[in-house]
Parts: sequence; C-alpha cells; structure tokens
Amino acid sequence: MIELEALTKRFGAKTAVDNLSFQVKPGVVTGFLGPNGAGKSTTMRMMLDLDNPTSGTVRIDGKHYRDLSEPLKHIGALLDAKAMHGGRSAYNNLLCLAQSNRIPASRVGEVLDLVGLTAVAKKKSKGFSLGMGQRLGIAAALLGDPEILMFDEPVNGLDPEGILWIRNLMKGLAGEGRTVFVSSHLMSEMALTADHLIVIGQGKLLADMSMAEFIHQNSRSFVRLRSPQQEQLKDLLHAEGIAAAALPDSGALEVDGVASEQLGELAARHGIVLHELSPQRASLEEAFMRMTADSVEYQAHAPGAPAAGVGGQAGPADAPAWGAGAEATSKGGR
Amino acid sequence: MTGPATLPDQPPEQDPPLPETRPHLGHALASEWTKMVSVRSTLWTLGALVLLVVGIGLLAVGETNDPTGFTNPPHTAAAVFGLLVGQVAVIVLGVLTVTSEYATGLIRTTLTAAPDRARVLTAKYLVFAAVAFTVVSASVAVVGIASMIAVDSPQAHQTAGEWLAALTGCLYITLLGVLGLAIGAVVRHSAGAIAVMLGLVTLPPVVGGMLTMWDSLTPLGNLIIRYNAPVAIMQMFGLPTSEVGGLPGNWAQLALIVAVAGAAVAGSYAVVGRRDV
Amino acid sequence: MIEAVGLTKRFGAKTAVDQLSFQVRPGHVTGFLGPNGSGKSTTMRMILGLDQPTSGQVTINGRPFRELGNAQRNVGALLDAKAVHGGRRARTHLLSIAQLSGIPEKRVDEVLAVVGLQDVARRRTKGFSLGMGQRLGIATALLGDPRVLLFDEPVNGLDPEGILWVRNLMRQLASEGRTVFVSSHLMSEMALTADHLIVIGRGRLLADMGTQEFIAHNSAGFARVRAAGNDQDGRKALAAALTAAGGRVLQEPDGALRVTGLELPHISDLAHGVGVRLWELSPHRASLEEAYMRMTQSSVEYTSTEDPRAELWEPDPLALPAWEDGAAAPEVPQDGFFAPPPPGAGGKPFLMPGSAAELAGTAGTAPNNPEDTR
Amino acid sequence: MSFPAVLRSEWTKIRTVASTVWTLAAAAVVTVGMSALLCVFLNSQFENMPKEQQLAFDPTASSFAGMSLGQAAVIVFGVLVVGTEYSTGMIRTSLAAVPRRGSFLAGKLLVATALALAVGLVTSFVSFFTGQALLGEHSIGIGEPNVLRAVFGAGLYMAVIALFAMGLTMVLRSSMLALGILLPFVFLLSPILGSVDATQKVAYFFPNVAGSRIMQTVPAVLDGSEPPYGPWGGFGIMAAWAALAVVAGYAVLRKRDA
Repeated sequence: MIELEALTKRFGAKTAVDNLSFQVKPGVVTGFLGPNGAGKSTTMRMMLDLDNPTSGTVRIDGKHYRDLSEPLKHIGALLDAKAMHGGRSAYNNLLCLAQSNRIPASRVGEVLDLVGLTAVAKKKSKGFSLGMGQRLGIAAALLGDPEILMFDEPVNGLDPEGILWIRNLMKGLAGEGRTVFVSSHLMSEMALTADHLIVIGQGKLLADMSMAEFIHQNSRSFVRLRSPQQEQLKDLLHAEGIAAAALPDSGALEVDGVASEQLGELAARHGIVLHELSPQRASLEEAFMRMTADSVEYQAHAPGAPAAGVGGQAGPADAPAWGAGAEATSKGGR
Repeated sequence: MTGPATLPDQPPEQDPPLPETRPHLGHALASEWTKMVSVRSTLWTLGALVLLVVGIGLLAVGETNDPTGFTNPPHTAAAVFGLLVGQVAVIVLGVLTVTSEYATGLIRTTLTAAPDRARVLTAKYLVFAAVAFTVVSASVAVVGIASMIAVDSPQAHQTAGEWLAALTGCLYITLLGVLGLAIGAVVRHSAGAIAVMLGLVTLPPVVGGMLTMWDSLTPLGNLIIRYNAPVAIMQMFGLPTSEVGGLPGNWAQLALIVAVAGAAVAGSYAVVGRRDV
Repeated sequence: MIEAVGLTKRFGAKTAVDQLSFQVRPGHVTGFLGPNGSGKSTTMRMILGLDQPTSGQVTINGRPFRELGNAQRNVGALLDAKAVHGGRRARTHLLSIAQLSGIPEKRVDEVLAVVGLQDVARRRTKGFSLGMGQRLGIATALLGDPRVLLFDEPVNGLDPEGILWVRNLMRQLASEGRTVFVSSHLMSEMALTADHLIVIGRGRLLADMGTQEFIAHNSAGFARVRAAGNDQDGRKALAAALTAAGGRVLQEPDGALRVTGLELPHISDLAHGVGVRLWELSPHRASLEEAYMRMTQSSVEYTSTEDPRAELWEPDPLALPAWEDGAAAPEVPQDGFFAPPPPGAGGKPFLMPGSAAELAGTAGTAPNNPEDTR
Repeated sequence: MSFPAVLRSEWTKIRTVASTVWTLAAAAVVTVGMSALLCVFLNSQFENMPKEQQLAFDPTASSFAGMSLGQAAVIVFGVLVVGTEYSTGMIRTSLAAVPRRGSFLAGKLLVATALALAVGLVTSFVSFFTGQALLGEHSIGIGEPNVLRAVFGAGLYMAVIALFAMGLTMVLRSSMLALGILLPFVFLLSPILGSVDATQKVAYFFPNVAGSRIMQTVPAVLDGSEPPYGPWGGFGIMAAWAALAVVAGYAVLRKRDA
C-alpha cells in the first residue's frame, strides 16, 4: 500500500507535482498514466525519497521511506534500467544491493534466474542491451521479495517476448496480493496489464478509477452489425428509432447506445439474419487522449495528416486497406 | 491528439530548395564551428587556459619587476608558467572535440549525415587547430604586451626573433592538442585519451631523469630530457632549462612534434575511415 | 528503395547477420521485426554505412550509402534518441548537422516546428526527457527532406500523444512516396503503422510480406458467440452444432463461446438452425503479437526452457493446436476485419485456453465484456 | 537500517569493480617503484651533490618520493568510488536501498578510506624498507626519531587524500569535474605556486603540501622556507580540508534531489 498525501514538488517557479493525493492498493496492477511532463517520474522519485517533496508526504505501508529499516524488503522499484555500475557484473550489482538490506546472497541467483539472466550473471552490465538492462533492473526490484513493486516504463527496450513476460509477471505479482504500480506510455500494454488507473496531467490528479470505468467514462461504445439483409435491417432500426451509421466500405452498420442483447433480440424477432453482432469499446488510448487533451506539453504539428487514427481501428483516409475499419470511432479529439 | 496542422502539408521542397549537390569541406567546417562554439566545455577549457596564462603571467610580471631576478628573458617568458598548466586545457579540448561525439553517440548521427569520414575529421582538425592557436597566441600576446608596459628596464627586450619563437611555442601547444584529438579519435574514450596525453606530456622529464642513472642509458636519458613538451615550451619562450646543455633548436623541437602529431593524424584517418562506428 | 543482397556480418565467431536479402520499397511503411539480438540494429547500421558488411552489400536507390552524393538529402535516420551532446542546445545541434550538407538554417526551424520542439529549441538537451530526445532525433532525420527514412524504435519514451503523432507521421511520409523503414518491438504499434513487414531471427530472414498476410499466415482468428439469456440448453445445443460442423469451441467465463474454424455467416446459420438467438457474434482477429510470437519462437535469444517465467506464458497458444491446420484464418470474410482489434482485445488470444482464472482477470478490460448486458 | 549491512554492501561494491584494483595497485607500484629508482639514483649520486643538499638529505622522505606521483592513482580511486555512483545512475538504486543519507555516506567513506589506508600503509612500509635497502650507507633505521611517524604518516596521507577526493566528488557529483579540478590542482597549481616566492605561503596551506610534511623527518630549514606548522600540524590542515569536503558532500547529498 502506497499513500500520497497532498504531495507537491516545485522546481523554481514550475510546479511539477501539484497537491497530489491517492492510494495504490494491493492485489491489483495499478497503471500510472500521464503525458510527458505530467510529473509521473517526479512523483515516483518522491515515492522513493530520491527527490524531496516541497510539501506533502508519501507513506509506504504507513511509514516514511526513510524510516523503513530495510526498504528493499518492503518496496522494489525499477526506475531506470541503466542505473547500475557498468563495470560490475550483473551478479555483483545485485549482491551489493542485497547485502545492504540483509537479503541472503542465494536470493540473487534466484532473481537472476527469474528474469532469465543466469547465463550472463557474471558478465559486466556495461555490455548489456537496453532489454537486458531492463531485466536486471526488474531483478533488483524483486530482490527483497517486497510486497510493493514499482515499475517505470518496464517494457522499454524489451523485445516482444520480454514484453509478454513482464506483462504476465506483473499480473502474477498482483495475483499474489502484492501492490503493483506501473507507469507506461504504451496504452495497448496498459490495457492488457492494469486493472486500476491513476492518471495525472500537469501534476494534478485527473482520474483514479478502474480501467473499465475509465474507458467507459472517456469514450463511447457501440455495436457493429453486419447482415446479408442490410436494407431490411436498416429499415427495422429506423422504424425502432435507433440511429445507425453505415460504414462506407465494409457494409457494416454501427449503432450507438443500444446493447447488443437488445439488437440480437430485435433481429431475431424480425427474422433478420446477422453475420456480425459485436459490441465495441473504444481503446484505452482513445480514452486517455480525450482525458489528457489539455495537459499535453510538447504538441507537435502533424505534418499534414488529419488528426485521426486514435484507437485501434481507424486510419487516415490514405491509410492502407487494413486500417480502413471504423473511422467513425476515431475522430476523437478536437 | 495531435494539434491542428498549422504547418502546410509536407513536403516543403518548394521553399527553400534544399541543396542537392555533394557537400564539401566548407560545410563541414561550418558544422564543426557550430559544434565547437555551442558547448560549454569549450568555454571552460579555453577560459581556464586564458585565465591561467594571463593570470599567472601577470602575477609573474608583477614579481619580476626586479629585472635582476632573471637573466634577461623576453617579455613573453612570463606566459610560460601559465602555459605549462594551460597546455592541459588545450589537450583536453582537443580530446573532447572528438571523444564527446563518441561518448554521446552523436558520431553516428554525424557520420549518417556525412558519410565521407575524412571530410568530417579534416574539419575537426582545422577548426580545433585554428581556435586553439588563436586563443593561445592571443593570451601570450596579452602577457607579453603587459610585461612590455609594466617592466621598465633597459634589460627587458623582445626582438622579432623572440616573438617568432613565442609564436612557435603557441604552435607547439596547438599541435599537442591536435595530437590529443588524433589519439581521441583512435581510442574513442575521453578519459583514456586524456590519460595518454598527460602521460606523454608529464612523464618524459621524469623517465629521462631516471634513465640517466645508468651509465649505458645516459645518452638516451639526456635525449629524452632535451626533447619533451615542457622543455620545448620553456625553451621556445626563452627560458632554457640549464641542466642539460646542448639544447636542440626550436625548429628541431617543432619538427619532432609535427612528425609525432602528423603520424597520429594519419593513423586517425586510416582507423576512422575503416572502423565500424 | 533500400536493397540488401546477401548481407552478412560476422563479429568474430558470431554471425550477427547471415545472408540477408530484402528490398524496402517506397510508398510503404515497412516494419522491421525480430527478437533482441537478431541482428536488426547491425543491419540498420550496415544500411547507413556505419558498419562494414563482412560480405554482401546494401544499396540505397542503387548506390552504397557512403557513395551517395548528398547523404542527408537521400537518407534520414533515427538510430538513438540519446545520441546528442547534452551540453548543446537543441537548435544548435540540428544546425551543426544541417551545416554538414549545406542545409539552410531556415529548415532547422521548420523541422523543430514539425516535431513540436520549437519552445525548447534553445534549451540544452541534457535536460530533455527520452521523449523529447526522440523528437529531436526525428527532427534530425527529417532535416534533409530525404526520400528514404530509417527509424529505430521511434516511439521509445514518447507519451501516447507522441506515439500517435509518430504513427501518423510515418504513414504520411510513406504516402508521399518515401521509403519508410521502422524497427520496433511494440507489436501493437507495428500493427497500426506498418503495411509491410520484414522479420528476422538469428540474422536470417524469416518473413518478408504484407502485415495482413503475415498475421493471416501465422495466427488464427476466432469468433465470440453468446446465446441469448444465459440459456444453458441453447448454448449446449449451439456448441454441439458448431462442433459437428467442424468448429472448435471453447467456453469463456462469461458464458460466451469462442469458436475457431468457422466463418461468421456459417455460425449465424447454424445458430438459426438450432433455434438459438444470439446476443453477440463478433469476429476477433489474432494480434500481430501472436503471429510474431509463433514465427520467431525458435529464434529468441534470452529465453530458457528451465526458466520459471516460461510457466507464466505457457497457456498461450504457441504450441499449435490441432485446429490450426484447417487454417480458418484466411477465409475471414469481412474486409474491415483486418483492423487490428482495439488494444483492449489485442492480446486476448494469448490467454486463450488453459487458465480460466486469467481469462476472468482480463474479461473486465475486454471491449466486449459482460458489463454490457447490464 | 543496520550499519554493518551497509558496510558489507559497500565493501562488495568496492571490491567488485576493476577500477579499485587498478588504481590502488597503480598507487602502490608507482610509489614503491619510483621511490626505489630515486633511492638508487641518490645513492649513486650522493657524493656529487652539493654540501648543503647532503646535509639536508632526508632518507625517510626520499623513500616515499614516488608517492608524489602515486597519489594521482589514489585520487583517481577516491573520485571513482563516488563519481561512478553518479555517472552510472547507481546512486538512485543505492539510495533506494539505503535511504538514510548519513548511513550511506558514512558506509561508503569508511570502507573506501579504510581500504586506502590499508593499501597506503602497506605501500609506505614496503616503500620505506625497499628505499632504505637501496640507499645503502645513507639509509636510516625505523627506530630513529620521527621515522616511524613518517612511515605511518605516509600511509595516513594516502587515506586522507582519498577521503578528500571522495568528499569533493560528492560535492561536484561528477568524476570528470572532480578529476579536472583535483589533478591540475595537485600536479600543476601547487608546485607552480610553491615555486614562486610570493605565492609559496598560499601553497603551504594546500592539503597535499601541508599533508606531505608528515612524511619528512628533516626540517627544510636550509633553503629558508620553513612552513609555519609541524608535521602533525600539517597533517591536521590536510585532515581539516578532507573534513570540510566531506561535510560539504554530506550537505549536498542531503539537500539535493538524487
């Protein structure tokens, strides 16, 4: 359990973190989202007492970080994959951390095995790729078998196999009842991993809710229909007063605000054959974009491309065929 | 969401027309000049050099007001104390000119933009040498002129030949920096290259002194004592080190550093041209 | 156009790139995939003349990189976002690179605006975040307005807004007829961005085909079918009919059926045949991630079978199930169908059979979750 | 937080990087080797030296003469022990593991200084006995007045100069910057200032100049430039510099964001 209370950090005139209060609860993977410059890293560093808060407090299991006698046994963190001495072997890098918190040396071998670095344990970490460095950082976080784990952009540099592995690892850790707090910019990864979300923008809390709730609140859902009797279906929907939008290329219909169950029953009553009846939910990416639209810092000018393509399904008009799904979902934003 | 497309659609080929021709050395020189003036390490190293040469130089000018203190050295001799320390700054700047690119990975961007590696390297040598020589000789000139103004004594003097010798000394120091750049380009590591250069500059007098202990090695020791950087610099600024008579001429000293730096430069072209970055 | 012919690079005894031949064509975004250590970076470096091939050659528009007249006008590359001198300001960094090829200063301000760094142009890059560094790297690549662009992990460190921007930028560049070659480990991004894929493993070419084709070849989609109500009998009858028709049926925790090997219209007809009303009949495309995993499973370097993490992803369908032989996937009828599933559903196939607990765990995040009923 | 655990951890840190071995070995080898060479030289040239130099001859200090060069390696050792924490980013991992800045700093400095002291003492004794053996008839015994103090002092000198380097690096948080200041300071600035009469008095209070007084057994009266302190006074000045650097380093570590 991590508790933040009115945490604030100012760098000169700039307020990086502004009166932030939230709790990270055990048993679920909590995602920590926000645009660049939102104050995510600063917050995480203050959680570990690396940066001094201007005001406010962070408590780890009810204590201040500095009062934890052996902090690695309470909280393990991956902040920066490369935060190890390159001239030291992977094993020794972990050993000196273990010793400072009286963790038995045998645990070092265990975590190295867990992250798949046993074969390179004796190699200097200087020669590690970003992905291997990331695994080493994860091993360091797991060293004290802590109840709380914090990961900052854990999939950075990992290859797809590694991404899959860390995703399942985090879920497994949460499944054991641990507190897992993970920040990432990769919405598709977050959607697969996190159960709960904390979203900040410009240092302020924007949302603290479950993933499903977040997507529900910040995007629209609809049902896609496809039928060999499309004209009849259209007439039927019209007669029922249900608005349906036809998709230009695919011959599918999109219906807003009516549950798929109702539509299924309706079609069955009128003997219309459906070849598709799929409830669609917009992606986390789209939901996130809508929520944080105002707090983005380094806005780029898209060279010409219309601001489209949010969400998993759509592409700009010139996109290849595979992207020409449901544009209608994606003209989000402004 | 991306913002409104405030820029017109790419490509901006219409305006301004980007050059299609093969870039030449002049472009690389402009680029290296920008690189050199846009980092603070240049300011620090050259600032330290100026401060040391002018600061210690003026201090020495003040102290030598009594003309009997020295057996009539030229005015520019006052700069030599600062230069003996300041040469390190020149060497460090020379090394950093190239190793900072390797340390940050910028070298890959540079060589991707300009695959002709010799062109880039040549530009580095030219820009560094011009900057270093200008700053070193300007600092020396300041000390020399200050001394001419301050030291009012019939024995104080500065002939054209002595000005030329001082200028040769400045060139000598610049070439030490060029040597540092060449070594930096070969070893690609700032600390390593600086260590090698410091060794080259500081060890010969010590090693030479030791070699003279054994009779059979005394000639070699004496040779090393006569041909090394600190001795050469002192000599060119008119402060011959009296211990080992029979000093070589300034031109011999210069020829030696030109040969050594030239070999290192040639080596750097060969290595950088072929090596995987 | 980038063309590699028999490209090989050995480091001592280790062959990093082995007889690689491929073409990257203009007008497309070509994705470059492979596990860590498969030789992707080495290949990119050889394309850019930074590493010398041991044998073979790679040309850009017909000429080796180092013989191009004006390199920046032909090729722009982003290799490493942090490859800038931290003590230099963003604008002077770009300027120094631009001057190498005589590119006018005005262009520097243009590209800074394109990547959205105009406000920090005069800040030293030491204080830049990885995302800002990435934007600066992209600006460097765009300086010469080149016809060929190479990006190595361009979205690393970018925030969602930046990721979206890069995605659109690359498509835009390709639609202008440029050659865009992108390497990335993020399958969900690649599925959204690349229309052609080159996959390598252990230095060898594994695949060179369209993204759509790649997914079709290496994975299977499925359909999710939910009978009206929670009518047990109807579901059983439907499952029986589907199995009889040659489909493979798995039950999901919320009572829906996961059907592979049958087309949607066929499922619809079968349901009609047994008199079951449907509340959901939705196509699910397998993700690029899954397709990629299948293809590269033998060429991953840092994985070990005795490794406990293997257990963590054992349940995924890497071991080809029997029904795969029928290759139902390519026959999927709808064209809109190729749109990769929204990220919420993207990895779902992974959690397929085996572990019901995991399925329950993710059901809440899937787009078609039971909450829709309520 | 148990302090022995921190010490153990710091000991592992220090013994598992190659630079520790290299720098300390270089310090020992350079000191012993250079001193030995100098002693051989002095022994053979003694008769040719001017009378006043013969009178002022300090056989003890001569057998440590190599330390003037060997201390460079000790300084590099001290700088790297602290500096690599910052350059690699390890400092964040370390402070997350040992959040109390005082424990962290004390553990690191204690281990590194103790190691430098051990190496320094071994070096000074080996250097002394080697040097005396080579000095032949001009040698001095360890039982003579002040000699044992000088030999111990040489070891202490190495430990304290390392401590000074560590403290300074803690303040600057960069190896490059620390080396850039320390090496020119010790090897260029202090000898140059020391050789000019006007500035010599300033140079007397530099840590390396003041500290090296403890290695001498013969006062340098003859050239008329006796520093205004005794051997222990000089050592005290050096220790005060080191203490100042460490306190400043601690203040920086406490106050600044890691």
